[in-house]
Amino acid sequence: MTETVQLEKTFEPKIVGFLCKWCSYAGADLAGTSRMKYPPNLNVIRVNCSGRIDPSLLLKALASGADGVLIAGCHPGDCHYTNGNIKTLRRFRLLQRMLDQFGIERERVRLEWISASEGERFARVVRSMTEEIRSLGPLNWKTTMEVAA
Amino acid sequence: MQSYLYFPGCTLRTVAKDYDTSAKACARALGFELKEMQGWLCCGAVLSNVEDNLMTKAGPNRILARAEQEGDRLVTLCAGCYNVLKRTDLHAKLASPTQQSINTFNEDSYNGGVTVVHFLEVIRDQVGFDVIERAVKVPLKGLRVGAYYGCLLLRPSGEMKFDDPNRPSILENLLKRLGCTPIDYPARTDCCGSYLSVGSPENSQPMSGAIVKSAHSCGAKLLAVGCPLCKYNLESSQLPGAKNAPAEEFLPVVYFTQLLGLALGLRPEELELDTQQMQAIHEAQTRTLEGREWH
Amino acid sequence: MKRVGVFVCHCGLNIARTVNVKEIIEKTSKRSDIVFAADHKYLCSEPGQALIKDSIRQHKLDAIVVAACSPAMHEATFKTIAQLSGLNRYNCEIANIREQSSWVHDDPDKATAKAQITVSQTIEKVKLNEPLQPITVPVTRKVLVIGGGIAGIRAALDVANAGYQVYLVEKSGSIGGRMAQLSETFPTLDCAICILGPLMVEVYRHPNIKLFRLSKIEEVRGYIGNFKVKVRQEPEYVDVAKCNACGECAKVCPSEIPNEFDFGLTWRKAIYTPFAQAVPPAYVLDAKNCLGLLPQACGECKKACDQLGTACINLDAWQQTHELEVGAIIVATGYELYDATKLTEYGYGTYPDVMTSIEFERMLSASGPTLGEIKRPSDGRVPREIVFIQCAGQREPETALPYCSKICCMYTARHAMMFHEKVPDGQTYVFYMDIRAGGKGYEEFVKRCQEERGLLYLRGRVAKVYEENGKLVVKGVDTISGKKVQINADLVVLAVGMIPSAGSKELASTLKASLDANGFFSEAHPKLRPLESPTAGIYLAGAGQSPKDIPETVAQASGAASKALDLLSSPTLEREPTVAQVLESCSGCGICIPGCPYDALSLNANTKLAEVSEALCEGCGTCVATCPSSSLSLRNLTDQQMLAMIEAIVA
Amino acid sequence: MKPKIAFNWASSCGGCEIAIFELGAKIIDLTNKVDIVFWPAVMDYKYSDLEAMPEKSIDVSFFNGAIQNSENEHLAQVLRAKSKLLVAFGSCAYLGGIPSLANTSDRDHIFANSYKETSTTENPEKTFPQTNVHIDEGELTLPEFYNTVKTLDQVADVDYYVPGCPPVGEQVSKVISQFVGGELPPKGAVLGASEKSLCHECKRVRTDRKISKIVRSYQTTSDPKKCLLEQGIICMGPATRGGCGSICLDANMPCRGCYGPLPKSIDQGAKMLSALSSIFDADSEEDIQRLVDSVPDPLGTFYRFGLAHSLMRRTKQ
Repeated sequence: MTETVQLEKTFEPKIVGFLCKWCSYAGADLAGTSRMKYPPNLNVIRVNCSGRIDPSLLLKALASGADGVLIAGCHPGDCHYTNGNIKTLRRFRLLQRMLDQFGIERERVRLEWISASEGERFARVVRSMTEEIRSLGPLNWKTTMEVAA
Repeated sequence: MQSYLYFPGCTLRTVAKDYDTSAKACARALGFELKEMQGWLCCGAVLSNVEDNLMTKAGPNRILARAEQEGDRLVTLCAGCYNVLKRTDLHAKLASPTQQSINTFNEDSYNGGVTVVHFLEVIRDQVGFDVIERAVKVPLKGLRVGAYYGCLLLRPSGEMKFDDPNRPSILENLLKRLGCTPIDYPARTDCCGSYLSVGSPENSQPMSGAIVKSAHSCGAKLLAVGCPLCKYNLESSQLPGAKNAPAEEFLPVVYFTQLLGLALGLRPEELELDTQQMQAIHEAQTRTLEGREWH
Repeated sequence: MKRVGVFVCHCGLNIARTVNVKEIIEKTSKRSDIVFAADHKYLCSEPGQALIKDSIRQHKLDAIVVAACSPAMHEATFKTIAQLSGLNRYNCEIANIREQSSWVHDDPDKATAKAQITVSQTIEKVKLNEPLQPITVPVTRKVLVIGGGIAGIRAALDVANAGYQVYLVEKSGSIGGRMAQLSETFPTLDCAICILGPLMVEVYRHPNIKLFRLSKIEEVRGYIGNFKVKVRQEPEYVDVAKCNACGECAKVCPSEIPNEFDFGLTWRKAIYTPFAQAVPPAYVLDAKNCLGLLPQACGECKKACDQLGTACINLDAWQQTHELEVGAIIVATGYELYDATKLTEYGYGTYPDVMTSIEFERMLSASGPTLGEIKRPSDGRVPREIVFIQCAGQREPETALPYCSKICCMYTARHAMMFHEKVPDGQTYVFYMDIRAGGKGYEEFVKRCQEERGLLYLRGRVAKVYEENGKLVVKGVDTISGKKVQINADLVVLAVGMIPSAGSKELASTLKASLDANGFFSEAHPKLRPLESPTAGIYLAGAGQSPKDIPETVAQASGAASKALDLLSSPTLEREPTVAQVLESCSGCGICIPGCPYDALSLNANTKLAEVSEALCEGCGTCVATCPSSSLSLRNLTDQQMLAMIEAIVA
Repeated sequence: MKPKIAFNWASSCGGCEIAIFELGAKIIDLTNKVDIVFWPAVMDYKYSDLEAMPEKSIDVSFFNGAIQNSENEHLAQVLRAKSKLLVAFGSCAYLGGIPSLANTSDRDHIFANSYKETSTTENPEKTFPQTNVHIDEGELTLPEFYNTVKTLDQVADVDYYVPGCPPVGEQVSKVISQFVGGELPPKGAVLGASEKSLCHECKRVRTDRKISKIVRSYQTTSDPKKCLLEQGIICMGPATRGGCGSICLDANMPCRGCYGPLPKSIDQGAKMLSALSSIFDADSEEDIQRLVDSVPDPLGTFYRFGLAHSLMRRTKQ
């Protein structure tokens, strides 16, 4: 208990969010226009479709200092580009298996379906993700890589 | 023998002893026991009108915290306790800031490990009405019973999720299995007046009186309840001197557990049914059976 | 290196209240790669835009970042300003520090810090943007209208009258929709079908409108200006062209079922006409209730029809699929009513004399089940005491609908008035929460009903309704007198709410158009773009978008039509040039090809390397992520730009 | 005066040395053209001799093998100092190669495994390598074994890269002649390889770019004419530089990716993962998961030769 309190004071997770412009970014905007509050730990990169997210970019974020990554797209069946989100899903599931091998906790990297009307859901996702990562502590991949001796 | 953790509550220790006894007897007859939880205390139903809603939850949280040590399901009989405990549990599972302060206030904090259920739910979901029907030794043929729900079992429906708040059926379904003839009457979900009977009976008595009238006019010969306070109000509203007491003959009020017990072939004394009540029950049965009744 | 300028908007206090704009300007101007940074109270205002324009000229900027509201809001505005100031519009980028920062965070320091990152990541992106020219593509100058209610009818007529081809798709056997079921309309008490009928006929006769009844949208491909639509039409057992609606077929039909048009208050045959004024004026064979088509069980209708020589019935008809090409789509799918049986406190479904307002509406209608007479369904007696319950299952977030359907106050007043006309000695009670009579002549109308007709309006809700010796006991409260009221009524009418019509969800995902939390089609912007779906080329009309009355519906329908016409007015359309491009390292492995939903990728016959058709590419970038050799790139969202932005965030 | 050349091997199998002998007779006229001043695999040199050489006195050093211990790193730095040009020769020096799969583990586990757990090991005294040990004759030292294997350019400034495990013969001679009086591309270039993926030179036919099952090459007899991916065998070819002449595929073996990522690629393994999963013939969660689970050891498959060079470089200890 006290320990987590300690963490909350010291550690603010850095989360990179890739949001598809049609559903999830619009959902985030709705959260904004509805003045819903959520922690400021996530910074958003707006892409046309979650299908644009190359796993390399996600690894890049983690390797260069992010504590977590969120990919958010339209619900299956609602993709503005028919099925870009399904390709994202395929990649993500395989990536998850590989991230397990790298020893990265699943809570750090999430794929969420958030529609344009789900502002509340977006806020909720950011809240829970921030909390979960905060309790996991920093990822610090740079130091992980530097452990030579 | 299968046993369920059981929270009696204050009333079932005093005026509603018969509710407690009959329920335990039924349980035994049905092959399970109600194991009383350690160190239970007042559920705080009386506090539910208090302004400071934090305090109303501190007590019940303590109960749930203690229950948690003994099991994951807590059975209640009194509709009041059921309402308070179930809603307290729901609130706890929300893990809200209020809940945190309650947990810090209480010496032992509750972690939401308990499901609060009513005895009715146990016999419906755990035992099963079919089993009950097969276990019936003395079908209560011709007994025209008006099931009375009141508020606390059903409302707020969003939280209680016990039955349809406007058209409940669980009691009727049980009574049917016992051989009774459940009577549908409009007032069965109306409020009996609750604690008003303590401070201002002149306000509560007409309320419960109306319920009795409604049951009467629909042909009920007996009222079955699941709440000591309801029972008290329904009875006292019929006593001479009660404000506009119903003109009709006295309508006995019993606990559904007592009818269940009778049907299961238990003796009246095991169910704390007094001779007066038994008389009324027999009377009601025979009248309808001999067709002396209209309907 | 690019000369980049940054402009930060206060948005009045919307941004400035939580985000420290000055601090952002300070930090940003310190950057070696920033030539100029300035803030303004309202960048979107004329002086704000002037500031941007002048600064671009004065400081010879060749790229700008505008830190303001969501790009969904003003991206176009600022890109245009950039263009007018001599910049390529693709050298302007928006940093969203309002929806994504000032509005969602309380702590000014944290909000500012986050906004700062958003700004720098956008700077990193714009530095690597390349100037682009829009791609022009041809527009298919035809419109698809989905739904044949008053909204669809109005929209279809407007587009058709402007001289463009319209396809009108209706799922039932006739157009007309809900309005055709109404008796009168408020506040003028026009006979609904009398004003709707002529429009229905006009649609049917219009040379530019092709009507598909019994049809559904199966598939929609393509994009604004160039949609490819598949429409599935149920078997047309009755030849619309030949049928003269003589009704002989129905006479001999042995199968009788409740008539949905009258909500089961009357009966119809398995071959029937939806209602007297149905358009197209032809009978419909309802295969579900026909004694049997495969194998044929009865065939009486066909015999009768053939004997008359009309011979318009073909019992072996098959369903057909029509492939349409359109430039714009207007969604006018309308509404249904909330299932009143869910409102157990009112006993609908248990007591026959508790009915919904639309059922009552049918009863009022001269062509309705009782030919306009008001009778109790239970015993056919004329009710003396009638209770109307407004907001039935509405404005109840916990148990039923959270929203207000907007029209109930009005039609209930009308119903009460009509009842009073027909049963002058009757007594009317109306339970209401509050009267919402916003609209031309609406308030006056309600007042008139209340005062002249002596209707009893009780402000409060009904707790329960139950039957007691042949009467419906309505228990409620009058919050004005503060008294509990009990009314022994003969008839109870529930004003249940409007919900989106069945199939809206499937249609939405076929169209890739989003729905709101209540299942209505959501608009691109609640204030500024109420006629458009967020998906380009799809326009909204009527109660499918939100509950509304007839005048509003018609207005929105004409609005949606003019939006579509605006699109069709030019033979070509400019498309975003931010499409995929193939890099020289492509080896022609072909892995990207099957993934493209638009068939924009192919292997060149000679080089055997991948190539992108810019006219087809929608710029989703899925192929870029797929390409194993990093030989595909998305214009102005390249991997290099993504990396730069990531670095900016985690730095 | 003849240009001076050095060869060195660090953490490697020695295959790269053999690759040089693939020059065959050409080695003779190579020695006529250049002075080989350092080549431990072939002749006995002392590090002291090397350390004694003046700065930048060697024209080109070909360095093969990954950096897995302090000796590797020391040599890398010395050679860097002594040479005008330092070339990462072969997949290990360039990408980390097979040795860098050790980055999925760490020193303690590797030692435990090699000196204790393997069934063929007999080590009752539980002796483990020590960096220095006292014996009567004095002190014995061993290089320090690293937790994390690195590429050459992670410890020293590298001028050029030559991929391959090992680099194929004709590419080697091409590269060497490039250095001996040939034209040299800008610093940092990858030599002796194609700028396009292996698919470009692969002779197999591609029909349907879909994957409905995944098998390992020993589990099936694959059609030598059809693309292996389409037969469910994971081939790294699409995400790997060509230039090797697709020799593995001609031997009906899938590409393992030893020639490394393409010019614009951010991460070879992630790229292959993305391409592979993108063409999975599955849309439902269940079908997708089924295919995903059938991929054997993703990390080891996609980073067989490139873990040290990848974005993540290693797993979390």
